[in-house]
Amino acid sequence: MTDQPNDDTAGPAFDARASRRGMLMLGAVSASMVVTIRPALAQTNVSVLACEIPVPDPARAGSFVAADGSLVEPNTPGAFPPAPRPLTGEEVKTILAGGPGPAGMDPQAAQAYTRYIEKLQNGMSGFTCYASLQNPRG
Amino acid sequence: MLWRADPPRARRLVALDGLSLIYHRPSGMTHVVAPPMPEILDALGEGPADVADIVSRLAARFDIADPADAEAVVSARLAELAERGLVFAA
Amino acid sequence: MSRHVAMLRVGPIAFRVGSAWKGPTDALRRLYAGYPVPAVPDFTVRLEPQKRWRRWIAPSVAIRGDYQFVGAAPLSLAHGLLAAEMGMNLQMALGLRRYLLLHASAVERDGRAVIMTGHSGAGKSTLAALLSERGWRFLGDEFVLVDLVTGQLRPFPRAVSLKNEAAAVMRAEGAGDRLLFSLDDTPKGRITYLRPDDAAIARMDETARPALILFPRFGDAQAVRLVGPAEVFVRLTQASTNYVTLGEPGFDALSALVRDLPARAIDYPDGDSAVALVERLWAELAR
Amino acid sequence: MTSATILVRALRDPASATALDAAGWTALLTVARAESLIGTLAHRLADIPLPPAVSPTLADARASAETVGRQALWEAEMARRALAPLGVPVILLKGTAFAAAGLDPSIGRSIGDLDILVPREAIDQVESALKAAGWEWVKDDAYDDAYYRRWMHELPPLIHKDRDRMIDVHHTILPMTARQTPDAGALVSASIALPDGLRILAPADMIVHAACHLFADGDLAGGLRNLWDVDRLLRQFGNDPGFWSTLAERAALHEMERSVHLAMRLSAHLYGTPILQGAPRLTLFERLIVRRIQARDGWGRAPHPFTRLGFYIRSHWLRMPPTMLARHLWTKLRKR
Repeated sequence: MTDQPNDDTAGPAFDARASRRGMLMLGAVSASMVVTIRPALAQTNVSVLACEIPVPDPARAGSFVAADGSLVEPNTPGAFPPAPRPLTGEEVKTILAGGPGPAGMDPQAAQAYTRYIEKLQNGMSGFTCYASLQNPRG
Repeated sequence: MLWRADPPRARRLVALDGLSLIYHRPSGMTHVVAPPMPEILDALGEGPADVADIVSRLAARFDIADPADAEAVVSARLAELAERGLVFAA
Repeated sequence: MSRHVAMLRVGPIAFRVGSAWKGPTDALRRLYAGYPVPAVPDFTVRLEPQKRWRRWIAPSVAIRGDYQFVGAAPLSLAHGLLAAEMGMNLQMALGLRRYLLLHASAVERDGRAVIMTGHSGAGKSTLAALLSERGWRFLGDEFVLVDLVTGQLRPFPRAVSLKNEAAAVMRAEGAGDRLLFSLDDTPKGRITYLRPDDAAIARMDETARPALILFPRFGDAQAVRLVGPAEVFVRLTQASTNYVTLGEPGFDALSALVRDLPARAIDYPDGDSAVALVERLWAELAR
Repeated sequence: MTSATILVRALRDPASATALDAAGWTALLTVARAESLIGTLAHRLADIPLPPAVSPTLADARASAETVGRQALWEAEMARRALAPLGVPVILLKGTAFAAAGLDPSIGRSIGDLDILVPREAIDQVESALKAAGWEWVKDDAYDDAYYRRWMHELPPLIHKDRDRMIDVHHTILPMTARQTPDAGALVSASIALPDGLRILAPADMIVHAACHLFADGDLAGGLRNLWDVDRLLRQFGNDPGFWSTLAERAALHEMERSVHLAMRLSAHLYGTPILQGAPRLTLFERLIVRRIQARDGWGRAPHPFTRLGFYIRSHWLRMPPTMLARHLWTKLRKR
């Protein structure tokens, strides 16, 4: 089968199997004899939704973002106003990789927003998106 | 090092065409395994054992295909099972 | 409270969809006219402006509800029906516990069903719609629900979402009067919604016994390959959004399904050959 | 916007739910899901007659909670196996602790990440042992880890590479930036061992911890569930000899008297927790909090993100000195 979602998991290790005569094949040291089933959400329509990260989290709406990514009182000197729109996963990935921020966005502000995103904790909006960038799953 | 496994009642096993599906109740996880995994888990059903003991328990029931490497290979298999929580250090 | 509400039951699952705009719920009511209207829903979907003031200006529809995806991007109001459909899918994918849910399509004949699953774009929706025009009962094109106790399939006959040129195929089949809405430039391209035929809707509470599993793939020369049971098992776990969550009952249902049913992967270049292949395999293999 | 009162009423008095109509049930189930209390509700309502459209949903919620509990305990067991060789005390917190010890709040409860508390001096060892066992940083490279280590009360979250489950490793129960400084050493030394070697906080500390969560982020999110934990724990331990005076002592020790006091009054108001005779008369400030906590409409929507009311509550709370009323209550409790 070449069209399967799980080709990488069902490797040649599975050719080794106990014969009916009571011979036990132990496999090679480096082979893998276990495939563990993982949750598979990516198969649904969830996958067509490009994820987005609001900066800041709606629970802290209005806060400014300091250069180090921390959230500060509105109008704090040197800090940046909230991002005009949520950043997409793709944009964050680009900035994290040293690339440019979205067109029209102050590069320093983009940097601050990215620093904020890096500090996201679970439960805050956008965390799932960020975590999935960090731990891409097939 | 002594290895231990949950008792057999902690697992549901369905044999499918040379492979086995294992549902592990304590973790709620499903594993698809090839031999000698079910056999090693069975062998540990007799109680905790070190690698040499496990190999001799297996040898008592099966002809081992490559007996010279058996301990090294069984160690590798145990490490895989331990990673999934199917066996653990006693 | 949401200003506009549509309630509908599809097979065993009841939905309440609330919307800040009239369009999406009106479209739902038309697409699902004649479906049972439940009193208490299993799931709630909310279509809301991303920001409050954006109800009016360049409205963007955020998909929320009992279960929601934190980072989900909003859709434009022109795609409001898609948002409603996605909202319902999301509830099923993230919230359903009563049945083993397979991301698959299914059709039935003589009380027995064929389950078809594969990647998006493999053609499982179109194939199910096509078969339902040629003597099969349509059970669903998106989700197959396996009863955890009996192993029977519960129909879930939602509207079929046909991508791009699949709508023309169904029009050629004579189903043109049930092609109710077309949305252009969605994230999945052009989507046309096909209302299931009357029999599929009228018999939505009639279960079917699974008899054959197919992994169809559109595009290549006609071919049939055997798929081994362990592989079928792994592939179906990956096609299920709730297999892991269900725990042991899910394991029992899925391992029984895989142990008992023949499975084949099929490649097909066009609709006619796909239908012929399904008929042939059905005659040879179905249990 | 106070549909959550329907949930509070059903939790407090399950029989009251029999009077609900279809719209009432719809709102109840929706709000319970939104507040992560659907599993708890499903258990509370297990013995009353339910409409046919409702009972499958509640049965699902019970099954779901069971799965969640099993997974949480498995994560705890995985952490135990990874950390056992270190010989340091590992204390389960929150939902996993309740489940592991079979405490009343665990019935039907949703459980998120695994939270553990370890002695601060062991934190580096714990971190490397977890990494060796397959946990990895959720955010690897670019992330500012010094910030976390210096200012937070926990390691940055780790996620297991195969199981996709997160663990939060705490060395105390409030951020280092908080005004109060709970006595982390005392939390550890008073902790109680479970049969498998993992530990849980002593009952009074557990309540202090639940209470400090109410205001931890200043946003009262999840307040109904938090207070349900408090209610169940107080009911479960309230008859133990010396419990109330121990609770007063521990709250003082951890500088959490005000939070514990407030949590108890709110829980008594909402859930009828038997702490003192009669329902407490709430202050204006407390009534504001109760309103805020129950703000959820029949579609599951919370009021819009943090509005002025939220800021007001938070700043008021930060400024407020311990009141005479609080002292009075504590004095009475100590005598119980």
